[in-house]
This record gives sequence, structure tokens and C-alpha cells, in this order.
Amino acid sequence: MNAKEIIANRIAKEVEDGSVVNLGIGLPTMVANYIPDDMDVTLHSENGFIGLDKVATGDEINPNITNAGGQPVTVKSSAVFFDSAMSFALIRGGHIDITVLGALEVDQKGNLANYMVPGKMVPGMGGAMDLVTGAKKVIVAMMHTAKGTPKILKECTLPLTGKQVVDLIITELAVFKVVADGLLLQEIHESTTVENVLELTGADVIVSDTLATFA
Amino acid sequence: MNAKEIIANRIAKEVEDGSVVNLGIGLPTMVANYIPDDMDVTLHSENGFIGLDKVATGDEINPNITNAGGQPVTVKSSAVFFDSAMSFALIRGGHIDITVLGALEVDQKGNLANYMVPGKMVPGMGGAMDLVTGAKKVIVAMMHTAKGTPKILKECTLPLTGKQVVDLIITELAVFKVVADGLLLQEIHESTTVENVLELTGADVIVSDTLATFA
Amino acid sequence: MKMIDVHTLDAHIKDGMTIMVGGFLGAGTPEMLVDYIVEKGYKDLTLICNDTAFPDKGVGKLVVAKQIGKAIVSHIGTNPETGRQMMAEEMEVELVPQGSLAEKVRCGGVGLGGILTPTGIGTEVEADKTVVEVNGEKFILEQPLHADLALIYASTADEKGNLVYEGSTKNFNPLMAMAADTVIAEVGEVVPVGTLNPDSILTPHILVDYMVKGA
Amino acid sequence: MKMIDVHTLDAHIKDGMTIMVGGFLGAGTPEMLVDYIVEKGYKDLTLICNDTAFPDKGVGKLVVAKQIGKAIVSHIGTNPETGRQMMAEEMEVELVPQGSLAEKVRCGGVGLGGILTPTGIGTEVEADKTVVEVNGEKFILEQPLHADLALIYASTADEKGNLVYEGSTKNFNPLMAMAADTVIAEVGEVVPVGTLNPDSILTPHILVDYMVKGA
Repeated sequence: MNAKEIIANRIAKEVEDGSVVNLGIGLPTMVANYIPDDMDVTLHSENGFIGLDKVATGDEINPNITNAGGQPVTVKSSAVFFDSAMSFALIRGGHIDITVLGALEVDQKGNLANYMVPGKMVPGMGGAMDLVTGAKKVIVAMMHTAKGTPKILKECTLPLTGKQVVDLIITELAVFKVVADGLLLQEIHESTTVENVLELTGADVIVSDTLATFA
Repeated sequence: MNAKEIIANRIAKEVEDGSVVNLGIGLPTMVANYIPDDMDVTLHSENGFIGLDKVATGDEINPNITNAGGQPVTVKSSAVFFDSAMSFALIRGGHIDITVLGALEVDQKGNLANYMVPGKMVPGMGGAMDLVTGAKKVIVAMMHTAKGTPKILKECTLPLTGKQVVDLIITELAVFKVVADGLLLQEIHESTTVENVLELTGADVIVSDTLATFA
Repeated sequence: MKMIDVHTLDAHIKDGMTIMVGGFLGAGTPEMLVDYIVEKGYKDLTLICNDTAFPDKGVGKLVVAKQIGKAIVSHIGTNPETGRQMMAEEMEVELVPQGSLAEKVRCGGVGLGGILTPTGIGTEVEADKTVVEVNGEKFILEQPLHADLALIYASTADEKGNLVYEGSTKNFNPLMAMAADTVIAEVGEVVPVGTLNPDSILTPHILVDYMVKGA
Repeated sequence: MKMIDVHTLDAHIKDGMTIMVGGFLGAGTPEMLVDYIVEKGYKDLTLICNDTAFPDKGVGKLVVAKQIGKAIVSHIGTNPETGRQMMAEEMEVELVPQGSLAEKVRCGGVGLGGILTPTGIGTEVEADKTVVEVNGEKFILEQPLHADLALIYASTADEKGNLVYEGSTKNFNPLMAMAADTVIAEVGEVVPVGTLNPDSILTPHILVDYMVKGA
């Protein structure tokens, strides 16, 4: 597995049978590939449905059924379509169990920045601000550093997507839980060391007494 | 025609082709009987649909299609059903052209009282407060007096359903328009006189220069 | 499986609970669930419903059986027993304009802290509520309602719990399905997954905890 | 008849207007109506839409043609031209969290003065907005959006203007249908009145002013 596959695979293990999950565009979307087929997981698509299945190909393509990235997709037989108010009713109302999003920066207070770099790149928050506010569990999925520069910080420098909202940070090197005093390093990837993770992390890290490794 | 029929018949003349109308329970409901069949009028039912037709009888009865009084009704082929949030979205959002309601009291400022008599009778406002707030035109349909006691007053004494909301007051004796200085008497029933109307009205009345009669 | 026997309901109900019950004058009320609560005699319930229906229909039966400590409703006029208990101070009644009630339930379900409505300005509804002025216009801040338990009725469900409400039985049912810790749906018919039109499902299965097969 | 030819649209559009356009990354956007506005070169438009789609799709074409003075959207990342014009100060962009945007449009359509949302608390979205504290929790007061013109897309309409939106094309379309002075729907197919399922119609005909037959 490459780094992104390692992240997606590890995040998939956070998903429980019966849960409702929203996967952000890009890397988070890959999580779906690692959820066991026999598990009853409902994927929510912020553009207006639950029951997202996979990217459509060939005859499956219906221009009226697309995902939050605008791609034609297929849906499960139990899918339900609704408008944007209802889609965010589900998000803000606490009806989504897990949301997985990417990050530009994340910090030890659980702050997340992922929607703009002032003066450079301003994609906009889309549904991310509502997702981090409303979902029961917020998981950040990202490469541990930006070409060696830490993205996990004591305090975010970029405009925030959400304040004190992140529950878990999962990278190709580590799994952190956001706790009161900083980030609790719960797992490291089998290919790395605690020292290496600490070096590449710009936040206060507490190494768990029960530190485990993941593959 | 009896008094109520006179009122319903006169109110029906306020309804224009293409308009959307909400008729309250009781006397206002009778207005529907006097709207010409060739007129395209859409009746809104606050419990959740547009396209109300008439009270259902025999085989027409479907317990899942009832009006705001709980009676089974039939609907037009263009009917649309929705939940209570959408029903009041239409009401509050200004998408209803006319609402016709009964009154316990109405006054020359356009205040309406029709939902309770403290200590005696408290049916509740139901949808009336939203209707008088949101409908483009609010018509009060009522008997001119309560057994001789004026119901049209300088100022309501009962708790208000709405403040400065009434546009027209139509009784078996008169049609009043609520204007800045009081009530403008626009029409009297052919069976009565201005003097009689004034005697039975407890408000400041301005008799229109173009006073007309209705049948 | 979400399908349960009505006799297992006791696991989800207790005295003093706040319950939402769908229906408008009984239309769209889960009568079997209501009957079970009457049979088992749960008491001191706070009831959130559009109205208190009729003495022998819908939630009116709970009033007659003196099981309601407080009712939050828009209308009680069709159930004289509600008025009697209210006057005798045996039961508390909080009257809410119907459109505001719908929005309050919606707020509770969609994660909003409240809405600003013009409905009720200048009336007794203003009392004890915060009035907010926005751009020179006055609005009442109506706060969310949330319940421990929502009892709803749907004409048709699929085996996964997606719900379709026929005709005017929708009313408060889809709103309440979002606004309670536990949602139990009495359903008229159960069909296989994939049979329902995914564009007609107002309540996605992720909102429904249990289902009881109704009459 | 509500059905009009696209070439008669000029009666309803002018420079400087505020327009709402349905669609999510172009899915559910009335492409024919957008193309007509591009063709006729209307300018200084204020655009309310979920996003600015792609340069060659949906409302993205209006951006590329420099017809937008201000865009109120949740996301611009898929249309580099929006970012360029924003940086160059050729166009103003107001970014709104998607769930808040949906509620703002809804408020404009349903007669509410605003909603209180937790989304955006602690972020730059708070700037210039009123923060209201209710029961110790902070919320942003998001105010209504209303437009001069809403351009929406529906898969199927009946001859009276009832609209059914297939799959994920719903998004903002049903919300915008409530929130504009004039509502024009581009429809894929027109069927006789009575053919549509009255429980699947998200936009009742009373909200639709005109229809154009789309591709």
C-alpha cells in the first residue's frame, strides 16, 4: 500500500457496523474501498443523498446521480435523495456518525484548517464547516507532513474550518487522539518509530502507555 | 341566502383567477362553494397540501387525505402533499394570496382576536397566527355582531391573534377596508342601511364616497 | 432488525418522558403506539404534538387518561378534556403557533439554535420570549424542541426503515423523526428494500430506530 | 400557460439583478437558461449558488464570461477563473458554509428573519455577523437570502408546474423555488397533470412562474 492507501485502510477500521459516514473528496473517499462488504455502512453524500455506492462507469452513468465531487456514481438500493437543506439537517443535526476530511493544518486543540490559504488558494469551505460542527466523530485524514513541513501543529496558522472539533488525526505514520493536554499518540505505523513521528509533528504529543502499531 | 351564505358569496368575489387561498374552518370554508368552477383557484390546507377540492363522501373517503378540520376530503389532480414545515413555509413565506378567517373581535387598526377568551375558551391559535402574518391579504369573515353586541371595535379586548394584519372585514351587512384612520365602509348589504351598520359597529367608520351595495 | 413487537415498547418508555407524536387531529398518528401507552398507563408525560386531537382519537386518548403533565401544541379546541384539565390546572398547556411549532421541532432535529419568526409579534406569544430586531423588523426567537422519544406513523416502510407518508398524514411526522433520541415508527405496510421511490422517501432509514407493524 | 420560449426570457432579466441558480457543481443546473444569459451578455449579476461549478459547466460559464459582480457561494475550488477574478478584485466572493447557505435561502423563502447556527463559530465566518448566545451556547445569526430571479432545473414537470427532481439534482433547486420574486424552471420532461406522484413533488406549482423546455 502507498501512503494514502495506508491512511484509508486505517480509517476504515474506525467505521462500525450500522454507522453513517460522510467521506470528503479526495483521500477520504478512498476509505470506502476498505470497508468490509459485509458491514452495513451508509455513506452520506453532502450534495443530497444517503446510500452512495461507487463511481459509475459505462451504462451505470446517470447524470442525475452524482457525488459531492460532481462525478456520476451508483447508489445502494436503500438510497434516499433529498435537497441541500435536508442534507445539512442530517449533518448539523447529529445524524452522521463519522466525517472524514482532509486538512491543510490541524492542531493539538482539535482545530482544523482546510478551506483556504489567504492570498493563495481559496477553494471555500463547502460543507466542511457544517460537517465538523455536526458529525459525532471528526477524523482528519492526511499525509503527515507537507513535503517534510509539519501540518500537525501546536496552533493552526491558517483560517479555521472548525474550532476544537477534531477527534482523531490519522496519517500514514500515526494515529492521534485529541485530548485535553495535547495529542495522544495511540498508534504508529509499523514502518516508523516514535522518534520519527515526534520529529515530524509540531504539536505537544503524549505517547500512549498502550502504544500500538498499525499496518 | 342566509347570513353566512351572504358572507361566503361576497368573499368569493375577492378571489381572483390563479390565486392561492387558505380558508379557515367553519364559515370561511363555505367560500369555496361560491368560487366559479371555471376559475383556477388553488386551495391550501394548512395540515399539508394544496389542491383541496371538497368533503369526501362514500367511496371517495381516504383516511390519509383529510382537511385542517380532520374531515376526509378529495383533492384536485394537481394536488401536492407536504409536511407541516413546508405548509407553513408557504404561509409565512408569502406564497398564499388570501387567507379567510373567523374572528371573535376585530378592530379598526386591523387587529384580530380569534383564538381565546381568557378563563372561558382557549382553543389555541393553530395556524391562524402564521396565516395572518404571512398571507398577502387577510380577510375576516364573520357575523357582524355577537347577538347584537358589536365585534368590530375601536380596539380589541381579547388576546390578539395578529397585530395590524387585517385587510378586509366582510360581514352579512358590510364590507370594510382597514385604512390609516379607521375602517372604510366600502359596501353595505342591499337589505340594510348605513345608519344600521354604524349602529352595530363599535369602531370609527369612514363611509366611502363610492359606497356600493352587495347582494 | 428494526421491526419490533409493540409489547417490547416498554424498554423505550418511562414516566415523565418528553414524547413527540405525529399527526394532525389524529390523521397520521400512530394509533397502535398511543393505545399501548394508554394501556400501560405511563404518566407525567410531556407531549409535543400539533394538537390534542379528539377525546377518542390520536393523542386525545392520552389526555383523557390523564397521562399528560404538559402539552406543547398549537390547538386544543377539538378536545374539551384538554381545556377542562388546563382550567382545573391538572395539566399545563403551552400553546405555540403551528408554523413556529413546526420550526421548533425542525430546529431540534437539524441542529439549529433557533429561528426568528415574525409570527406572534404583538401578541401574547411574545411573552417570556426574546424579541430580536433585524434590519428594523421585529422577530420572535423560537428555540428548538427535542424529545426523548418520537412516535410517528408512516403508510409504507421498506425493510431498512425508509419511510413514505401518504397524502396529508405527513404533517409533523418527518420533522419529529429528526428531533428525538429514539424514533419509533408505526408503519402500515412493509415492502422490500428498493421498492420505494427514492425521491418520495421523506424519512431516510438512518433516522428510524424501531418499527412496529400497524393496522 | 407557464411554458415559455427561452427567447422570451429577456422580459425577466436585467443587468445588476440578484439571481439564484440551482445545481451542485453543475448537476441540477438549468444549462439552457444559463447559456441564454451568457449569450445575451447580462452583467453585474449577483449570483447565489452552491458553488461556481466548472469553467465550462453550470454557472461557471457566467463567471468565465465575466457577468458576475458578486457570488454568494460555499465553494469555488473547481473553477479557477472564480479564484483569479476574486484575487484580481474583478469579482466579489462571499463564502458561506453550505448548510448555512441552504438555510439562508430557505429563510428567504419561508418568511423567517434568520436562523441560529453553531456552524462557523470560532472561524472567520463569525466576522461581521451577530453572535447570539442561547442557554450558554453560541450561535451565528444567519440572515435570509432572497433573489429577484431563481433559475432552477427539474427533471419532470406537469403542465401546471408541479416539479419532480430526480436523484441528486434536487440540491438547492426546491429551496430557491421559494426564495425569489420570479421563478423560472427549466424542465426535462412535461407530463399531464395528475401523472406525477403527489408525494414526490418537492415544488408545488404555486411557486413556479414560468417553465422552459430543456434538453
